[in-house]
Amino acid sequence: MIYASQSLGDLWAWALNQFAVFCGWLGIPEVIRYTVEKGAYAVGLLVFISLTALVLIYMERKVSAHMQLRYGPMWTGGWHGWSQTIADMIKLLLKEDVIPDKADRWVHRIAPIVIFVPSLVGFLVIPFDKYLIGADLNVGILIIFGFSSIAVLSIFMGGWASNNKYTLLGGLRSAAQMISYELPLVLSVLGVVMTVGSLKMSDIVMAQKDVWFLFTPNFLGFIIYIIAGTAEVNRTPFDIPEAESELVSGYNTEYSGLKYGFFMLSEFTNTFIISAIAATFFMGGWNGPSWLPGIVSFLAKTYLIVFLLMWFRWTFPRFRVDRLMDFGWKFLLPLSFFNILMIAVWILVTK
Amino acid sequence: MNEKELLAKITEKFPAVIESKPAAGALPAFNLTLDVPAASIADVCAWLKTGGLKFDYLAALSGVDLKDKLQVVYHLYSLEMKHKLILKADLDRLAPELPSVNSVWQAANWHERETYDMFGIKFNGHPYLERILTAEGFEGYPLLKDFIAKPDQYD
Amino acid sequence: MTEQIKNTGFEEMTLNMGPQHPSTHGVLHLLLKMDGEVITEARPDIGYLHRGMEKLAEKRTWGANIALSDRWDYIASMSNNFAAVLGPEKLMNITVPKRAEYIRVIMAELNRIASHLIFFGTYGIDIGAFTPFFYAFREREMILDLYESVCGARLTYNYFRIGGVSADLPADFVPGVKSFIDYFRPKLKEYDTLLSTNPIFMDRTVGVGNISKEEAIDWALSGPNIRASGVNFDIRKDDAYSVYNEFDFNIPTGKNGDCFDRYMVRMNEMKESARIIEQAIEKLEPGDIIAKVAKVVRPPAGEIYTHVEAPKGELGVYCISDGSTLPYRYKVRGPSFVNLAILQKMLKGLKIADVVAVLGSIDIVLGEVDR
Amino acid sequence: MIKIFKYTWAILKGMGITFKYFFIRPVTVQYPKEKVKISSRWRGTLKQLRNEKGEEACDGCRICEKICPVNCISMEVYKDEKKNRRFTSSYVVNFGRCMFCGLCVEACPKKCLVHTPDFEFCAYDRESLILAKDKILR
Repeated sequence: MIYASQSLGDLWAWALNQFAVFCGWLGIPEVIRYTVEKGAYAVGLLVFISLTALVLIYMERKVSAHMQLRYGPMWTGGWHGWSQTIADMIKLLLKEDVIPDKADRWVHRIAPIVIFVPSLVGFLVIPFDKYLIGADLNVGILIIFGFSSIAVLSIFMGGWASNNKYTLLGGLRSAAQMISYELPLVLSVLGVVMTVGSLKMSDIVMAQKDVWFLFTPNFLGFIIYIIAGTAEVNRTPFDIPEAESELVSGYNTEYSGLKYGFFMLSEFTNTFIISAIAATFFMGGWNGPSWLPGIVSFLAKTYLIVFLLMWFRWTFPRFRVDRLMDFGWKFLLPLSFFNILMIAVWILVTK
Repeated sequence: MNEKELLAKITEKFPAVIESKPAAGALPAFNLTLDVPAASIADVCAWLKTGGLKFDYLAALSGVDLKDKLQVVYHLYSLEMKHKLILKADLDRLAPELPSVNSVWQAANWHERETYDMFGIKFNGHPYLERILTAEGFEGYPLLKDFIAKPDQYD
Repeated sequence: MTEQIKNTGFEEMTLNMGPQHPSTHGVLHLLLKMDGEVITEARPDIGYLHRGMEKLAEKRTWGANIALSDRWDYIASMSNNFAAVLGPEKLMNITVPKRAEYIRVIMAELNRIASHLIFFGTYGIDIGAFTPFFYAFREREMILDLYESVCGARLTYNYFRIGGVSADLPADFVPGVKSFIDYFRPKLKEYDTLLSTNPIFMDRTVGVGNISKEEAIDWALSGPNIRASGVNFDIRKDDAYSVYNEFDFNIPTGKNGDCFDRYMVRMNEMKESARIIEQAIEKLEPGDIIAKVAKVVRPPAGEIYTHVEAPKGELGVYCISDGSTLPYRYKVRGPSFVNLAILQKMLKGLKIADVVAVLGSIDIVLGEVDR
Repeated sequence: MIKIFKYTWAILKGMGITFKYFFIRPVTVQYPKEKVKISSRWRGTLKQLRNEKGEEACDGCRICEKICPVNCISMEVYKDEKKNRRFTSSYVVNFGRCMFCGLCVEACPKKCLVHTPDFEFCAYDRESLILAKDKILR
């Protein structure tokens, strides 16, 4: 039976179960059953991603506006301009797709796809709820980091192919930045992995049933993760690849229309992924009060981190590119090594 | 140091420099104003800066079209000794040129370019004497009194 | 493959920054030669906003030139008005009524605050912090409201007249200014928390774009730029015009002449301006606001160079009168024009991210650079 | 180490300020819906007044025309022998040129040229910014 208080994960598991029984009754082969199951999940995920991107863009506008004593969009769609993002998307769809005359056309075209696909893949292993995970892989977290490091390739492709000095500088900067911040990012998560002893997302969530890792010595890891994660998604204070006041718009200066939309969309989906991992690894994922459906508590935590990132963005100035590297290599990386050491000692002491 | 002493000191060193007389019917000058021969302006300025009077600040350098001649006016301060001085160099209207004071005060760099742009006065020894304000390919020198402004598409 | 690559293996990149660029503060074109992100040569290219103000001035009456002066440094029009009226007043030997003098000082100092607020906001944007911009504009808006209640315009005030000011203060102006000052002082502390003490901001500005004392004098910088280098040069004190000698105020100076010092000098100047305004309000007494001057003035033949301490620096006007209603020559010494010239020297060896930090800290207005 | 804590504290304080403003009512005005109060001295478009008898008060002294820095006022004047005063037969203001400096209003000896508080003044082409007397005399 289904109750309202039951979470979406239970619902999904129940539906899968019913479907399996149904398939077994009809004698449908396992392969087809599996494909339909995963296909349904993928479709649901796509809908969720596009909705999330819309919500995040709207949220960014409103958060920035209210921090800056403004209202933000107020007209489109009626109540507080709720449909502004949708209107913007329609605008981006209808806009002319400009390719610079001397651009490397093929690379220029493919760059937005290269950045968007990895950010979709990342969603597969995010545990939204109990049972509600696309693929509960043994190497869950590695998949995300592996794919998200492809994003740098795309940014570099976009910057190079546009044949514009500003985009080139933006691309080069982002290559340097994202590669150097990947290390602390992964190392900061390593503390949690050591504590749990597994890379599997569901294991990590289950390990936090009683106490979130945020309130253990992994706290330091959380801070490093947030800083490095901000750098990874190119948001202020680490937005030097875009660096509006220096490089006009950085790597996506020459993009327009839907391609630019893809860059923008992937920026926000990446933000969501980074926040979702933070929620999973440090804030207990879908663990929460028993009366709250798991997905709600997961999304609440994720959006809290998203808000934090936005809060950073609208408060801080931007680093300079060389100081950014200094900060990454000379401060954040040693700190994350220290973090690992500390966690190791903690594990030894407590176990 | 009052103006008389200042004048005495400068004329002692450079006899060719004389106190400037206002035109007939005009108000007397508000600050000490000197007429300097155009050819020796750079030497005078270099001495003014280094030779004890410490005129280290070039406030403004302006060109003036006096119809029969062109004039370059230098407004100088001394930040340390707090005195002011105005130098005037008269130039031939047809072939206006004089030595640049860019080596004395770096500030003269753009001032001289602007004066060149507006009056066509050539500053010999300027490192990069190009038009600065008007557009590329602009003809004529707009602040000359005989410059005729051609109406553009908006007039 | 160019010769350069053949010889050295590297190519110098030429980057055109501007005239349409988010942080060139208008239509400034910087021609940068770069080795990677490091600048090897910089050349500012100006004149995109050249409107021929000096030529126009020769065709306008002395009074109409005040309206024109609004357009030099269009975010600090009151100071421009001040510079524009001082010359003819001195030539005609007009004594401005006391009340008008104090009103002028209040206006000029309010304008200094307004101009520095714009600096604060745009500098934040240059460095990458967007939010301070809006806070700065909230305060500036209040000053503009005060201006609007006095002269009826929010940007091009055209308020000063030869011999005084155009209109008396409305009844609610003085309380308005007082409450603004009371409101403004705590906000300055907030700004300090947001930017001045922010480690990232300090990282970007401290030690960047140093100008030594000698350099600053040699390039004839003025205003906050020269004071940040440690030169105590302020026309309000050194060559006190109007009634500035009656007020008690300090001149903030810096030590190193880097971007942070230039920023801090401006922040401290706002405090001093607030002090001057308070004192001026105390001294404000009823009386005439304009001396008896003909509608169309004819200053006697003669010449004069007058200067005021505008928010950007020394704003000088060199006017020559031939006794007619029109000026014979009207040279404007824009502080931004002179301050900008040093940029070509400062930028060498800096990174491209520093370009905006340095350019922002010089605080130029292209309307005044090109005139 | 102390430096790190100091920096962190400064950063947190900065974040505190933006967070505080997150909950404070925005100060912006939703312009076309709500409008700010315009000062009574607002220098808007120009308007000619009539005198107490209902006829136009302007007597064509041309002072506003002369004082205008941008030459945006032009008029034609005739003398009405019956009333023994001058009238303007045409009075045209080119608001495309006008810079709203207010010198004409200040100079008007009859005080019959005044500013309106109108600030929403826009048009699709330059020609419609040139207003003749029928629009200005109100």
